[in-house]
Amino acid sequence: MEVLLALVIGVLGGAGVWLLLRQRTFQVVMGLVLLSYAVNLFIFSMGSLSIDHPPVVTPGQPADLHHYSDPMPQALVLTAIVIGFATTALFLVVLLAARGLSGTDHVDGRQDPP
Amino acid sequence: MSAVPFWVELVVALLLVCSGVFVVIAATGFLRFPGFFLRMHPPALTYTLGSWCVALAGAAYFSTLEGRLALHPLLIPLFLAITVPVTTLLLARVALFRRRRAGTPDTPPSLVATQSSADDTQGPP
Amino acid sequence: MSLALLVALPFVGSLLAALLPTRSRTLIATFAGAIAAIVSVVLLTAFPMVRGGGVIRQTIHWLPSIGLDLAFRLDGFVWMFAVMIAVIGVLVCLYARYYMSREDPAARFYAMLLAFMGAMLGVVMSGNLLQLVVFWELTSFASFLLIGYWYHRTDAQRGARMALIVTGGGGLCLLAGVVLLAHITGSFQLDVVLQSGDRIKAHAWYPATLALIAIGALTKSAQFPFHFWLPRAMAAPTPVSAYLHSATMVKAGVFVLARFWPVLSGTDEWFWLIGGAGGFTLLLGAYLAMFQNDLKRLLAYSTISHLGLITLLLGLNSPLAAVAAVFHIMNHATFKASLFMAAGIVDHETGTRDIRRLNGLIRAMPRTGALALVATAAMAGVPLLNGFLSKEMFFSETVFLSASPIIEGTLPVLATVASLFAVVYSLRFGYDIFFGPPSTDLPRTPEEAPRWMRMPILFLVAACVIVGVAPTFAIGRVLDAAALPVVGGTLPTYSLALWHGFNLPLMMSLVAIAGGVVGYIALRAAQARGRLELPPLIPRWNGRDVFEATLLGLTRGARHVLWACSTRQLQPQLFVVIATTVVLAMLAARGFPLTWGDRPRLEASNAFVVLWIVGIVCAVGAAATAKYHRLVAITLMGGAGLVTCLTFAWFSAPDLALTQIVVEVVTTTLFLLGLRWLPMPTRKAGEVAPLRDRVRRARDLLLAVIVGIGLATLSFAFLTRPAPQSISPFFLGNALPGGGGANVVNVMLVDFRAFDTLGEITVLAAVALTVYALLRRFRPPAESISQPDQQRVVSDERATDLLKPRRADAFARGYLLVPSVIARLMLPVSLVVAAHFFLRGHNEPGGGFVAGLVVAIALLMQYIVSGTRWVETRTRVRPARWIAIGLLIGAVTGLGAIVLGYPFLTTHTAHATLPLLGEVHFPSAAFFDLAVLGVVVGSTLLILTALAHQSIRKQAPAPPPPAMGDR
Amino acid sequence: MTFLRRIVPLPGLSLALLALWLLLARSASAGQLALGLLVALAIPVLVAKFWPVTTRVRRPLTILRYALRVCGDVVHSNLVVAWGVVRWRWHRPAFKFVVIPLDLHDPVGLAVLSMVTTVVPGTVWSELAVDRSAMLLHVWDAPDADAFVARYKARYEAPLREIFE
Amino acid sequence: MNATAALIVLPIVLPLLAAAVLLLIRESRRRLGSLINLVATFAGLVAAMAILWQVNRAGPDAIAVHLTSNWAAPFGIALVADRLSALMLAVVGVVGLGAALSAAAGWSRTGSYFHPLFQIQLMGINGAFLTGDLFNLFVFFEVMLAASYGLQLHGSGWPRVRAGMHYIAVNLLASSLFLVGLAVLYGVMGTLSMADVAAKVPFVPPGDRGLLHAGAAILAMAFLIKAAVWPLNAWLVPAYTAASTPVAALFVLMTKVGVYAVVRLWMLLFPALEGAGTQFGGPLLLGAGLATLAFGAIGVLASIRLDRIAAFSVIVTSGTLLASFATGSIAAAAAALFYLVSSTFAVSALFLMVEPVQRTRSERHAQRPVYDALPDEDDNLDDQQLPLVGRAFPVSIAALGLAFMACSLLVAGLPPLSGFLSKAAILTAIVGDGAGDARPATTWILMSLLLCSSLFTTISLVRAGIRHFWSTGGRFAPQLKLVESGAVLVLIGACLVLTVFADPVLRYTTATATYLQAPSPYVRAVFGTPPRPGPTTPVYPQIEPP
Amino acid sequence: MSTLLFYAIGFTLGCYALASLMVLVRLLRGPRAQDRVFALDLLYMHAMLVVMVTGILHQSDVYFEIALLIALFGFVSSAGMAKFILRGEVIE
Ligand code: NA
Ligand code: NA
Repeated sequence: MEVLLALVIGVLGGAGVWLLLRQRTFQVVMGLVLLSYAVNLFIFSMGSLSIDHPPVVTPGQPADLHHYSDPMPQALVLTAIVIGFATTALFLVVLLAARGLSGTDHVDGRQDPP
Repeated sequence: MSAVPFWVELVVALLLVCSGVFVVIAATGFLRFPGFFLRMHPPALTYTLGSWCVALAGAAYFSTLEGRLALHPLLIPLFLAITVPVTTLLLARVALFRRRRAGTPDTPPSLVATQSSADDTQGPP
Repeated sequence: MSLALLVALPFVGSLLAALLPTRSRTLIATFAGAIAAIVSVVLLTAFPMVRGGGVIRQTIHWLPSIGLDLAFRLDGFVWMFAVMIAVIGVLVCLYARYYMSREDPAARFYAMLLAFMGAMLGVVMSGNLLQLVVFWELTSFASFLLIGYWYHRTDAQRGARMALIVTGGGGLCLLAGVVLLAHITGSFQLDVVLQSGDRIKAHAWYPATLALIAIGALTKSAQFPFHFWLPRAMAAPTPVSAYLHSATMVKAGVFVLARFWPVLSGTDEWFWLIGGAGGFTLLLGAYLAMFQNDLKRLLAYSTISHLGLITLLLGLNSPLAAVAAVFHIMNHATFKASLFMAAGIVDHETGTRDIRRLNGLIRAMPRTGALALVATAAMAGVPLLNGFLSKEMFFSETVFLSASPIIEGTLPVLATVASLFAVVYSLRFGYDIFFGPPSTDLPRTPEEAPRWMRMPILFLVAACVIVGVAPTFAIGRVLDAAALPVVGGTLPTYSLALWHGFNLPLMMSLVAIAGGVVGYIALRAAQARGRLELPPLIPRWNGRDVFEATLLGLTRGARHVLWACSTRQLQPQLFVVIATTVVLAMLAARGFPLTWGDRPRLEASNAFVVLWIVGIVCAVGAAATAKYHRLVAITLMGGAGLVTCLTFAWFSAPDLALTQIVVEVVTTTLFLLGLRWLPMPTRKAGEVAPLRDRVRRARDLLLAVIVGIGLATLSFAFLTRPAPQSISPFFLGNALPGGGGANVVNVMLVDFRAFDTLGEITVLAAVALTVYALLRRFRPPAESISQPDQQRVVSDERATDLLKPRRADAFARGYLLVPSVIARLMLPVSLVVAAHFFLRGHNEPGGGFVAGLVVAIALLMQYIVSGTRWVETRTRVRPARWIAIGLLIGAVTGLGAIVLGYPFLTTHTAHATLPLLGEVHFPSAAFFDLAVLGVVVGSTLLILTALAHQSIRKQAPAPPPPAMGDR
Repeated sequence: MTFLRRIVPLPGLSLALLALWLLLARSASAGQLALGLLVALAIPVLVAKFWPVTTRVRRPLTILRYALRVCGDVVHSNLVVAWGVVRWRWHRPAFKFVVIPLDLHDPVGLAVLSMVTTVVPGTVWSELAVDRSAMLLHVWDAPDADAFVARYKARYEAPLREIFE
Repeated sequence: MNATAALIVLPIVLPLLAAAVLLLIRESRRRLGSLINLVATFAGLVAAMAILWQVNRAGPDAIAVHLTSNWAAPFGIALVADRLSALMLAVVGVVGLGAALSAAAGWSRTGSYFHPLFQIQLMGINGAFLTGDLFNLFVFFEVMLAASYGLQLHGSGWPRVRAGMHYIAVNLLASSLFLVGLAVLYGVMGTLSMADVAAKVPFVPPGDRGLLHAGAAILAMAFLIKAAVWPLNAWLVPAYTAASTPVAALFVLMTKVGVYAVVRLWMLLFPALEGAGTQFGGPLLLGAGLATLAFGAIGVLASIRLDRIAAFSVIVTSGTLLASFATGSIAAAAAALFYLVSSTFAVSALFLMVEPVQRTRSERHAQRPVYDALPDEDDNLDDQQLPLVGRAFPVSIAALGLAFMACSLLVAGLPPLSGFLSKAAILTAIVGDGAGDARPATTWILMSLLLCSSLFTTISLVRAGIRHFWSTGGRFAPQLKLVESGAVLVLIGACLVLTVFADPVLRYTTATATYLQAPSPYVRAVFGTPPRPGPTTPVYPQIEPP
Repeated sequence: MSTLLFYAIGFTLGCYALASLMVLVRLLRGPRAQDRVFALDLLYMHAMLVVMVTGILHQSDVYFEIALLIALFGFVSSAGMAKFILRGEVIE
């Protein structure tokens, strides 16, 4: 399980980085989304993953990380998801504006050869 | 938390297996069938029995488990029934639109045309 | 006597002068002259106090932490300089009153002149080396502004810039040198430094220190190789040239050399560096001066040469020479200032400064001419004038110096030759313009200058004569007092007598004068034949060209470096960032082997293995298709997001799964909304990427793979490690008793870490506002302005159900009829679900964020199926207001706690017992969650509707339909 | 009465929302009832302008019978289609497009019809005439199109006309 | 809760409230918006000054801690105002006021929602300086950045959008790095409170140290990008030059946030890490600082346009700061802090002057400089001369010119203003330190780079000044509004104050630099602040000491 | 929980995963955009089912809400895509 989860994070991150380095704005924004998935999962993976231990307090259970999964990374990821969503939206709109102003969807506004 | 009697578990297990089987059959059909409209039929299995079985299983299981009527899983098939048409309607319309545009044979003519004169059902110029 | 006040007085005067009416030159000149006169008088009265090694000190603390105090210090040497500055200042003020034209803005001129005077007084009176640098640079600025007084002329602009860069840059070197000196001696105090000569010379940094200070001094005194700026500075008004560029500012360099003479001189380095520069400049300046046709420029080169003489004297490592240097500083100031003033009168009266055009002026202006001729003679070193005396001292130094045979042999020759050249250029100045047939083609008809304009010259020339005739009487005590500090407290025996007998120095003088006359006649003859217009033997390039070319080359070089070390493209930037991160992380972790932990592995689930494979395929697929198949890429991205959501759900993070799924929906919609304005790219048939692109792709792929492996490795390392000594158990333990909620994640968001959430919703708000503002100015790409292709082919509305939902009918029509009904049926359901998530959030997964997004999606769905107009005639969503109210609630909730005496955002729970319902707990965190909800709804809707509004904003008329139906 | 109307503009909806609330809350405690009432009363007021049901819905019994019939058909059709998928290699069903002339014009009725059509496997709602006079279905297995149309109209459309018109 | 502790939320909450109020009033009420913006910014300045005063008064280790949500460290998010934070807050206050004044001159009108975004930007910057929690630092970075994206794009247009796109892309990547680094730190130490991190670092087992170092390096990358360290700074110049005047002035603060974060991280992590391996950080940071300084200086020299000069000056500042801090000398760090304050004001003022100065010219865009073609050999002075009669400067140009001169002196670090004082202090410190130093070469390099940057800046600014104020062509006396003059005046005035009261300032920064040597006072203060007993009593579980 | 139910759940989850894999193939193969959108919609369904079954597996109610959200809003993205393909814009 761990190997595969690590692999998922790696592939998402690698795909994100690959897209980030492309020259079309749309590719870049897709890269940002994939990278944010990777980063969110990465943060999440710090919190000693466990199955069936949601951090919802049940009376009678000892309050430790053996009986609940770590709420801290979850709180962090929650914030990160929201911020990632916001920034993705922003970047998307910026690339739309850039497309409109420059007439091309190259990240540097370079015109494509005809 | 009360223990769940075996017969309930058996029913739940059967329902779940049933759901799994239907879902796999649906996916098989979706994967194998030629033509978009034909492919639209099997997923209905997933939307209906596939989810109904799980919802029933959940309702049965949690009702027994918690010792009170737990009908909330049934909300899910209900909501599905309401919302799924939107996607399928639109997608079917998409397929029709694109087939008509491309002039694919065996595409039914526009519905308006069936109501008015046959002249309207011309092919592309 | 307050030295600080004395220095401050001209600055105050400068400020006041700037405020006087700019064209009232008499008033301003009187005012400025009065200031200078006050300073002069005060200084003159102070002479008894500085005689015989007396020193006046005053210290004001400024920045003692680094040893920078305003320390003022007046000894004999400084006194001589200060008097020179003040007295010549008075004369220049008077002279300039007549020199400047009625239209010249006098306020600016005198303000800057006074500021310069203050700065120059500051330089000489500084008792602190850093303070010296401060005033030093101030003189550079004053000089810059004064040279650029007639700023509309390009020569003024260039001259000013060159002067500033050379002397200012030299000042920076001086700063460095001073800092080193202070490090060696432990203090910036001049008194301390002057006591530490041996220590300085013994220190390993002595050569560097010397070099840096020398650069500072040589640049300021226009010594080779920095001499080129001074001739260009002649673009300044002549009073400025007389004051700054002959008498005072350029002497700041030799002042510093003389100041440090006791502690820095006496070494070979000093001799070669200072003496070498001085000697060469002496010769070069004189040589170049001979060939100048411009009066002021001739004087400028002469100044360079004389400064070279002073520098050489200081460089000779002989106390007697140092005394001679001090003497020559005075002498040069008097005759050169008067010569400049005379040149200014000539220029003023005739309209030209070209020696070749000026002839026989003695008839038109006999008095000025006479004064100028006396001063010229002093410059040439004619006996009975002050110039002769210091030159004789110089000659005898060169003759009696004991050094290596080569130097002993060449130095007298050099001195004689330089002196010969001086005679030649003096003759050119004196004879060429005042004698011969009067010129007839001058721009103006020359007349005698006004009397008061001549007065300053008369005063200076008189000084030349008096000193020349009766040196001991006139200047002996002053020279003693001035030279004493320079040579370090022990004055060598010297004699100021006119006649030392018929000795070698006198021979050299005579040779120089005779040779000079001969040389002058030869030069005149050659120039009459059109030869020797430009100095021979000197390479065509000169210092000025080198300077300009260096500056240009520097700038061009800088541009090239910039071009090579930076980029305006995004891809290399991102590549560098990522690659640097990888390298840095590896470097940082170097030396610590990476080990896997021994945490019990998670139980395997085959289903999840398969699902993760689905996720991986989706991610790779999205990466592969994002260029040409955007919709496919969005779909695949949705798949990857779904798998992420499932992972959260599987690993006990229901809140994350909830949030991820709603965010996923909104993000997809957002992308689709955006896709409308991104025309579809098409792959060109048979397109083969050029090699460079393929190489880059391979490189990027490599980096992507490395990053992937790195992330995977890091996460695997943590996945296999046992949980750290985390602070999390505290949250688990306190969520219910302290935070009043069972859902620990939500309690963290609204209580433990509510501050984060406050920031997070602010981010959301800021982004939404930005998006809105940006889209207000949105200009769609040309090919997207018209209706999409799909709509154009079906624009005949009677024939199809594919209608635009543009009218606010009761129902959408056509293909959207059923979806719109369904969406509207779902609206109340969604709101109930939102309320459900909102209220349960504290105890179960949910909360304000999810609830907000549910509301937003429900409304969004209405927009999709019913169209913008339809929705907005039914309800006015004011997203900005939602955001504002949300933020306000958040901030006020937080501040409420402060009002109650608790820290910001402290949660309070109200307990109430209501009939029927029993005890009700109402935590203030619920308010905070309400803030989250408001901002989320507002922001999401603001972003989405701003995008959606683009479609109705740009409704271009459709071209005629090609066919009916779906065609 | 008018006062009650104003407070509870859509009583049916309010009732349904209350039920939904209680289901979601998984509790029928007094507190949840109160909250549910609050929600069920407030939300209809908020969404009144959006609420699509304009006609009065009658005949609860018909609704129930209709629902049960649809459920039965769903199970049956599921088996049919599943079987069809399984034996796809050996047997092809008679799939085709069928145009159904419509008598039902109420938008909500049509929406319900579309739900039913979608829910019952073997039929795909493909197009609705802009004047709501006909619809196009893609049918999984309809050897006889006319018979299918007749059965479809009788079984699914007619009860809806009763309910909504 | 004492008064200071209550005070330190104000720099964050005031702007937030102001932003909310600004969103509520109609966009058409420009004057009211400007007024609210100004009042809020000024109130922020007053609050910052009060905090500075309190912190300074209370002694060398004075630290005010505010436990938000009333949870003790390390569980809640603590706001910590120590000497460093207080100083930075004051800087933000002054620069903010300058930028707000400039915005009031009409800049806010070129787009929507300028004022709310402006306030949110202030909130983000202040928050970043105050927070004592790493993740909260991330959040405030994001607040600051989100607002900065909006402000940078304010007014739209292709240059802004293009530069903004690059700026946003790089910073989004940086944010991802921040998160990854943060996660690793949490994974190793199980905490996010800065004080707790500092306390726990020495006890990290050897097996985890590699991860810790990698995490810290990744985290540092995020900060170094913000600090515009070469080669991670290509985004800066286009973004800052494309931004509108008040925005560019405000942005000068943002690189300081990056520098601050580096210093903070350094203070918390490095004392403990140093034993583990001196190769970690120090020389790298020094090298990066030197490279940045060199790059900035070269950029300044290569620049013709005033805004580019200002933007590269920002980079010069960053390089100087990082290199000075990395020398490890207290005196150098103290001088660098002084330099930070002075150069921030100065460069900010320079940005504020860019547009008014350009207004004096008839052409919109800069000409090629005069020296590009070498002048002819010794052209005779009688020819080509314009009459030797001076021209008077109109009052507005004279005022602008004076301000420009002051700015130039400050930015170039020339006497007699605070720019010089701080640079001289740095020089003195590094030379004093370099004597016993094991790497005198870097001392010499740093020294020469510092002097070169001054020289290059002088060259460039003189060139620009001549072009703008001494131009021979058509020149207009620009209409200067009172508020925009006030904006420049505030910043230059602040520098004059720094010049006159240089000693108290340097004493303050020296105390700060001394304090930054060890994290213990910080840790003690944060952990020593109890939550106020009140509505809830926390249950402290037994956490075994590591 | 009995072994029977445990294995039944394992089987069911496996079925869903297998089905997802098949749907993924369709998603990648297309051939038309509507196929892919439909495939995504099905993936959402599978995810929802997985979550529901996981809830039964863990005897936990917290998973229900996730499934509820997918059931309620999973269609929005696919509907949006469909509308986009059909009309070229999502909101008119
Ligand atoms: Na169906
Ligand atoms: Na700008």
